[in-house]
Amino acid sequence: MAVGSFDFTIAIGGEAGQGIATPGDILARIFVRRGLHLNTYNAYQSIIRGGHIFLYLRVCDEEIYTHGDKLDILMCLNQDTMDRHLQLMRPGSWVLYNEDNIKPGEAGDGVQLCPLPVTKLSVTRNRLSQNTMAVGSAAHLLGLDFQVLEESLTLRFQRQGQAVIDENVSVARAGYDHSVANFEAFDQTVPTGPKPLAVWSGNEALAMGGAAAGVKFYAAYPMSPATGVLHWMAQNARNLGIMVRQVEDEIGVANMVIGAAHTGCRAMCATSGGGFALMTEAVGSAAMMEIPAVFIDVMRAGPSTGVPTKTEQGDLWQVLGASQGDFERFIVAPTTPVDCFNTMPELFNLTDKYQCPGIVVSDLLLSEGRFSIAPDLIDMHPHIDRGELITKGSSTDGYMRYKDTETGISPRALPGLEGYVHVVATDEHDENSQLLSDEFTNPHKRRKMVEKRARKFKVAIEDIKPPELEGPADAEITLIGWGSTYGVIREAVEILAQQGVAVNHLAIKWIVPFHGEAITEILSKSKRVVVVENSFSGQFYRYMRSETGLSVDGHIRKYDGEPFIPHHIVDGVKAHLAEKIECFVPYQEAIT
Amino acid sequence: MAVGSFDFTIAIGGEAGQGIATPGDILARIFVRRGLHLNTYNAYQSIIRGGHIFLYLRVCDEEIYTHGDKLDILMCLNQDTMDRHLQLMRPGSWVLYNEDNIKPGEAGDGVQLCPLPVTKLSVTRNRLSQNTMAVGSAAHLLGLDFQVLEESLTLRFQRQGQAVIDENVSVARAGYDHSVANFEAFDQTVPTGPKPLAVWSGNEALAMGGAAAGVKFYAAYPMSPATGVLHWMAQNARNLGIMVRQVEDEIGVANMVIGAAHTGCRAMCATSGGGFALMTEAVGSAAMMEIPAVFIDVMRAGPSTGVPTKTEQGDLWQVLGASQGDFERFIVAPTTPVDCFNTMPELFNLTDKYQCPGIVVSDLLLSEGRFSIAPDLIDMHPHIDRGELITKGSSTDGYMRYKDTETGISPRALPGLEGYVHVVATDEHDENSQLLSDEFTNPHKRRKMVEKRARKFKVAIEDIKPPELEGPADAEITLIGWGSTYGVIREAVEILAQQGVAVNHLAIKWIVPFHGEAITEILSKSKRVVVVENSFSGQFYRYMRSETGLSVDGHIRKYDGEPFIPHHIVDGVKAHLAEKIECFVPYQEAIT
Amino acid sequence: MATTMPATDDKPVIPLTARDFKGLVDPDWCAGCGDFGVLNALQRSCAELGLRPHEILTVSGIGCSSNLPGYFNSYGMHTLHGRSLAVATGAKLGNHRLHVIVTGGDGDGYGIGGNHFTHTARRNVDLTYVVMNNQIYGLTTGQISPTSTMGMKTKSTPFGSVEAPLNPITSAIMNGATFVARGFSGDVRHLTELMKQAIQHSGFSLIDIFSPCVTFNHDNSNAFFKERIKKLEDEGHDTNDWKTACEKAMLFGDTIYTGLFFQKQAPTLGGSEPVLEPDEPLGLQTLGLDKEQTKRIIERMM
Amino acid sequence: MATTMPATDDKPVIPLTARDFKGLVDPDWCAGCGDFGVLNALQRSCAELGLRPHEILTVSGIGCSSNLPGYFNSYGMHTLHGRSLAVATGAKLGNHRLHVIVTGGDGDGYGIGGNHFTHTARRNVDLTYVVMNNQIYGLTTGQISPTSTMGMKTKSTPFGSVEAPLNPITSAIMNGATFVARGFSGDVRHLTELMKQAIQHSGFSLIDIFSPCVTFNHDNSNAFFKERIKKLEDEGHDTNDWKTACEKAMLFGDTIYTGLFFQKQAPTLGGSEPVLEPDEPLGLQTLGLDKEQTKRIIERMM
Ligand SMILES: Cc1ncc(C[n+]2csc(CCOP(=O)(O)OP(=O)(O)O)c2C)c(N)n1
Ligand SMILES: Cc1ncc(C[n+]2csc(CCOP(=O)(O)OP(=O)(O)O)c2C)c(N)n1
Ligand code: SF4
Ligand code: SF4
Ligand SMILES: [Mg+2]
Ligand SMILES: [Mg+2]
Repeated sequence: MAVGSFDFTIAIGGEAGQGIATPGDILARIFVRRGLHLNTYNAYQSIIRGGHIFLYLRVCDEEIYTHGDKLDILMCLNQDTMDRHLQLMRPGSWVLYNEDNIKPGEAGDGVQLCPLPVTKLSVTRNRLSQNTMAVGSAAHLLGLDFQVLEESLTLRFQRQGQAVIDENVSVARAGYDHSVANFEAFDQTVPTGPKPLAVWSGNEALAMGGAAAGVKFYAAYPMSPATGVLHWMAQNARNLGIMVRQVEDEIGVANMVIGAAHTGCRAMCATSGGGFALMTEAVGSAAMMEIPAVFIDVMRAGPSTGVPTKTEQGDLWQVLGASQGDFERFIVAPTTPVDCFNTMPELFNLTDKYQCPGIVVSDLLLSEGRFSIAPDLIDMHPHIDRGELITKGSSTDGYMRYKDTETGISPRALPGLEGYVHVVATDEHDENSQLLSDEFTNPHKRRKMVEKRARKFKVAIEDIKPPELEGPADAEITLIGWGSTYGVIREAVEILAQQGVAVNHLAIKWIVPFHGEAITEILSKSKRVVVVENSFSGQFYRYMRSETGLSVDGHIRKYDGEPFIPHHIVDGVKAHLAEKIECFVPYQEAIT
Repeated sequence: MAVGSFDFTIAIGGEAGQGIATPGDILARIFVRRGLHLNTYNAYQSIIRGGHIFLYLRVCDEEIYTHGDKLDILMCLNQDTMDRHLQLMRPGSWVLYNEDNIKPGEAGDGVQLCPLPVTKLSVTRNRLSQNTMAVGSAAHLLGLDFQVLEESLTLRFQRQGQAVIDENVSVARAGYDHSVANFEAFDQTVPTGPKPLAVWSGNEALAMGGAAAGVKFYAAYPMSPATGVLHWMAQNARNLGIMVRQVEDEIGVANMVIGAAHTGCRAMCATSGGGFALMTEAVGSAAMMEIPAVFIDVMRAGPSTGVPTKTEQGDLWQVLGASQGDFERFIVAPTTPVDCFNTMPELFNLTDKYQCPGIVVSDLLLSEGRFSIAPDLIDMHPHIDRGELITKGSSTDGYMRYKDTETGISPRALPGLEGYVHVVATDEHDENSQLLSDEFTNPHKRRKMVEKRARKFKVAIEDIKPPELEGPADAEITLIGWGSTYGVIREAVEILAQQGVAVNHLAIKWIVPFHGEAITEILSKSKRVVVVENSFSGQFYRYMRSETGLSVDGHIRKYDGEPFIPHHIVDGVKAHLAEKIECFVPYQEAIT
Repeated sequence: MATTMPATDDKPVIPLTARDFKGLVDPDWCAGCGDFGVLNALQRSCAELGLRPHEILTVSGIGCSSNLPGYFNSYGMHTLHGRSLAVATGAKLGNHRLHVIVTGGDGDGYGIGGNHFTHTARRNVDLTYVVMNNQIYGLTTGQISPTSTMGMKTKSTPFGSVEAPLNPITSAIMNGATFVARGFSGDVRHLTELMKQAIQHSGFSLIDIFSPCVTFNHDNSNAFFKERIKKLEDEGHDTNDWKTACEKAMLFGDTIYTGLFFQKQAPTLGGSEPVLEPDEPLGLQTLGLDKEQTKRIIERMM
Repeated sequence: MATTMPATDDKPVIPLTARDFKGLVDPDWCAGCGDFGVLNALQRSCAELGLRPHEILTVSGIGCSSNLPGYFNSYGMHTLHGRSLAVATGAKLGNHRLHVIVTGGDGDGYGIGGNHFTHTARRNVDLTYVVMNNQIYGLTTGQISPTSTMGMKTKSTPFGSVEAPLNPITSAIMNGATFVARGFSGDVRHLTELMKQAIQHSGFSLIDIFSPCVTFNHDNSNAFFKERIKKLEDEGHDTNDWKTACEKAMLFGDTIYTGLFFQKQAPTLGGSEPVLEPDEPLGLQTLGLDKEQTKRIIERMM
């Protein structure tokens, strides 16, 4: 990153059902169409009405990777929001609220309280007026032309007709004008980026990456925070010719995906931890039958039902331990939204080549966050390699589905082709897929088949890029993270650099196969190694140690449901530099 | 051990449906009633008829831990058995077969071929005569009085009536007499132990251990090799007042067990890897609701359906990774049949004390093997400690199910009691079991509850005995194994000692909590460490490294479905001593 | 600590009201959600039956509707999505003195929990199953459920569902349920009566309740049902007659029936198990075997 | 390697016989097992319908009966215990040109697989489900199954089962299956005819077959069925009438009916999905999006 010259965060808080999404959306669109980068995080609950929802919209003229550490505008839709967050506002910030029903608290120095007389100014009795009025005011505070907002409102309410547009525009106008007359605006002008950006979530990136990879079959059972993938797929099914099915449960989902994959479809599904628990048996069966298929686990805070709307990196060992026995499968944890997208075609090529399941590990932060993206970074026509796939009938005799080849990879024929009739089986089988138990359970045949399958993975690591160290070689501390913490560690490293603390960063994306040797080599040069994880028990650290034997010097961990923001890591690094501690757990301030 | 002065192995081979179990049983009973020790292993297939079944019965006047390395009598019930095993017979051994339909092969020096003219000698056309006749002959070869055999036959066929008894006795007599007249018997006499022993399988030991611990609810869905636990429970349900249920699937099983446990029953279930995969979500829920319950995974060769009748230690990571998120649970791998029994009350006391699930990891070798046991070693009245359980109603106010105590343990009241009404939940909750999501998902409450639960396990390790090194302190090699390999490593160590090779042995039983420090301390004194595992990928080794960072010098692994026998380990140790190799995989000779 | 038996409470019983069954927190359901009516009816029926909170165990899965135990004053278990009936069966067998009431949604019970539904019905486990059937997945913000009608547009079926819905009433009858009724959250009085009957019924009782989701299902609203619902009782329906019961349950057009469709007497699972005969619930028994039991076990092994 | 379409085979079709559907290995079933008759009937019916091995996909779970695909010459998937219908649904949608025949046992299909059974029926997936119902768990050496009769003594119920059995026929009808029949492995000719009809039926077809386990179920033997079975066809049963169908299916005493109980025409799941309209099966399509598709996606995001 390098925080840009314009770096601004708006937060909107209220309860579920107060319509926080709409003002958020309207503002987001304005910024990205202007070519600015966006990173949003929505702190919400597993309820449809009530509770406390807090949406962060961070906008910047350079690329950003987190929703940041500071708030510039706080839009309070209810008293609760005012009470919880006012104390966090720093000098130079604004607090917008409906003066009719919200009492401001004691604001800190330099915090501008901006009461809106909503009832007085409103042309309508619509209970959502306060939202629109606040948006109008925020537009002024940011120094935006009202016209820009008007365009955005028009687009947003297009489908609801002119009357709704007019109503919203006039309410927003009232807020804007009131703000002009009463509040002091931002002293910077909002810059414009080189070209308009698009918006997506990590889930949409995963879905689109799948579509680009050629997914023809998607099945799901709804589960937060993975449901976004289903919604995107369902919406685009007909356009893209993808069969999308909602199934009775996750067991059905996983097995249906395997059935479709066996007939040649690139097939996938997404769920969260509890649903993935139900899929594990099927994952093992795909490995044994040597059918490629992709399973996504979007982690949320556990254990069990846990905190359905909160983030965590707590499913790593579940994914590693999915299903009984030893078997081959890829496990990958994308690091950014673009990486979510790019991972999919890469993973499908690998699972096709090595004929085994692939598992993607994402989390709520990455999957449900909404981010700007430059459309030209989205390659909808990636390289597709289906490996040794037989797709044409033949009259050759002697086809053996599980032929014991040098690489362990056996040419795979799709059902329906003449000349390749065969059975696949979850029981151990011989090269010709005859069950070992059918005659006599031959230990030598058994050993041969285990080794055949395992051989596939002897070389798979070569198809995967080893992780690379980012930052100065002679850093005081090396931070290691995996998956979604990439962004926050990256930003923390830059902040620390600005503060004169040299830290570097090793981000791990591929879990299986694991580049243990490369990692050991890199870390052997580090002065001090600290692992950053969004879990209580340090699942990644323990896994890394299982594969490398490496011990480290300290940990930064968080398991309260809220994601890391950069200063948590910054504080952690400083704490580790100041004294020898084992584990730093940052205090979650924003919402008490 | 120390192989006793009498150490004799009889093997019976044939196909499924040829009635191998009966002669095996008759012989086994004779020996144990004589007070001799017994260890049997049955190599069979997942079919009801056909295939190749091979039953080993090893008898010894001292305690034994495996079915051993050698065969003394081979009873061939079909040609296949003759063809497969004759070459393995060593000098001083006997090969019994029905000369009417089995052709002997080329026997090695000192191997006595003992053809039985079954049709000629038989008073009956019963197709099972050859079995009984072979038993008669074997009795003579072992120098047993015919009367001993007659008693055993009488007992065995008691329920089928006098005619069946008479028929069997006369066929056996014919075999005995023929043997006396034609074959040279064993030059030792079969000794007699101090008092009669009983016979059980590992599954029966687990079931009985559960019953002794006070299990009141047992549910299951049949799955080999765990079904023996269900059969024992069903058989004894009414005698012991245990509710035994066969359920629609393993998900139902696990959840039903949790429901029963919540009402105060000690409750358990057993399955194999595929069934356990389906139970994992429930295991996590028990941890979150803080309900004690015991789940047994009897491992078989995987992945997936795998080799249902073969053994392996391949589910360790599945068990470690069972369910999403971080949570507290015990994981224990008993080492011997008696240990299976004793583990159950110990584990139930722990799960009651710490209010969390417990998982037992056994395997086919241990669970389905049949072993002698001295009845006085079975303590059916073990110490029972239910921890902080409230079982009497009260009118006290302010009960909180998840009270944040110093130990993390919150007193647990059973439903039905007046004064303690509460709800348990799989969603994250506060001390009073209110869902965090119900109001506002408070990160500080969340963190507090994670830490409360985790605190329980800060001290749990103290309740568990650390592993101890067996054998000479200055050994050339330390062998580490876990669970069921205890026996075979123990015997291998003794054989090596006899051969002048000093090896010691660290057997690990408790997986979670893990005595990492104690193990590190012990191994720090070892010259060379070799891990013995019945899995392809070295699941235990990788787990041990994850917990300790320890690397080792070599491995002995097996994954062909057949268990280790002592000389596999002996060969492995010698190979490791001879040259630096990473992993020794023994050749499975017996059945090619 | 040894297990001791709970004190059977001998205090004079003060009659309870529905308010006494109010839970610790207020429901977080959307204003207008049908589930309020269901909760209300359940509170009333328990009060009217003279039950006391500690005698009741509510068991739920996950979903908006499955949050009910948190809003109800009794022992409760808020378990996994789809698993309430399995947990409840275990709990009922573990303590057969408890009144076990299972509450949940259509997705929870007929979707992911479908297999337990079939088999719990077949086994005639003595519990009451209250399904808040809103024909949608509420908590996950609106996808089809197994009872969604053909053509219904949801987030997972933006072009309309192509699957025929499951009929919980006819399925339950054919799977062996012994008490099968349908209610409507908009008619709390009628629902209360059904619940009282269901709780008193010995065996597996199902009440499938139209409990509209005002936020995500705009097809099957309160108004939709109000104008269509007829009560079976008003027509003199014979609850022994499974054929007419199924026929009437299949109607989902201008007329939709509520009421008790079918009832029969049959042995319950617990009732058939001699292990439960010594009246002390299994979960409250003192642990430890006696000499005679031990002897029998060891003898078998010799 | 790019995905290419399979050559549609234009060679003259040589009529096949049942022998051509013999698999690589001989069944390892016990002598006398009912499953032999089922395999035999399936081989005959495929031959008589003029199907060719590569056009068929058999899908099974785990159990004695589920070993069938290994003994049958066609494409096959021997999947997980209880999951055959889910896998088969995926396979059918992935390549809707395949004739998908699912084979398995009563435990596999009605026990652990019960939820998929319910929902596959409801969705009317176009496949044929052949259940070898021996009222026992055979492969695990004899425990009760969901169709075991009350009182049956097995290894898991040494004192007799206390659970009412599930009736697959009435359940299937109520869950929405569009072809519901019952066969008997001892009458291969009759079974062959039923299978031919089932395979030709468009939609979900169930044939529940009494296929006695000679080793573990001594209650429901060949002789037991032989003396009780009557064929519906012989009585002029109306297959449109679900009520009589259920009524007759419930009989399990002196008379036990086999034959086609119920049939109706309804849109299949695949048939309702426009995505399958371009006749090329999804699994054989060339991968990669076109410009127009891409454009629409990106535009949505701006
Ligand atoms: C194993 C698993 N899968 C998915 C989910 C996500 N989930 C929570 S509630 C729910 C469905 C809710 O629908 P329903 O049961 O009808 O209840 P409603 O909210 O409509 O009352 C789902 C799919 C989960 N919690 N667990
Ligand atoms: C998840 C899982 N649970 C249990 C088993 C063990 N198992 C294999 S076959 C079977 C039941 C077989 O009964 P059925 O389906 O009726 O087939 P049959 O052998 O009677 O033909 C069971 C329980 C398994 N393979 N997987
Ligand atoms: S989303 Fe629907 S079901 Fe859930 S609380 Fe709101 S109205 Fe009720
Ligand atoms: S055990 Fe029963 S079902 Fe299995 S093959 Fe033998 S007879 Fe058939
Ligand atoms: Mg619902
Ligand atoms: Mg069966």
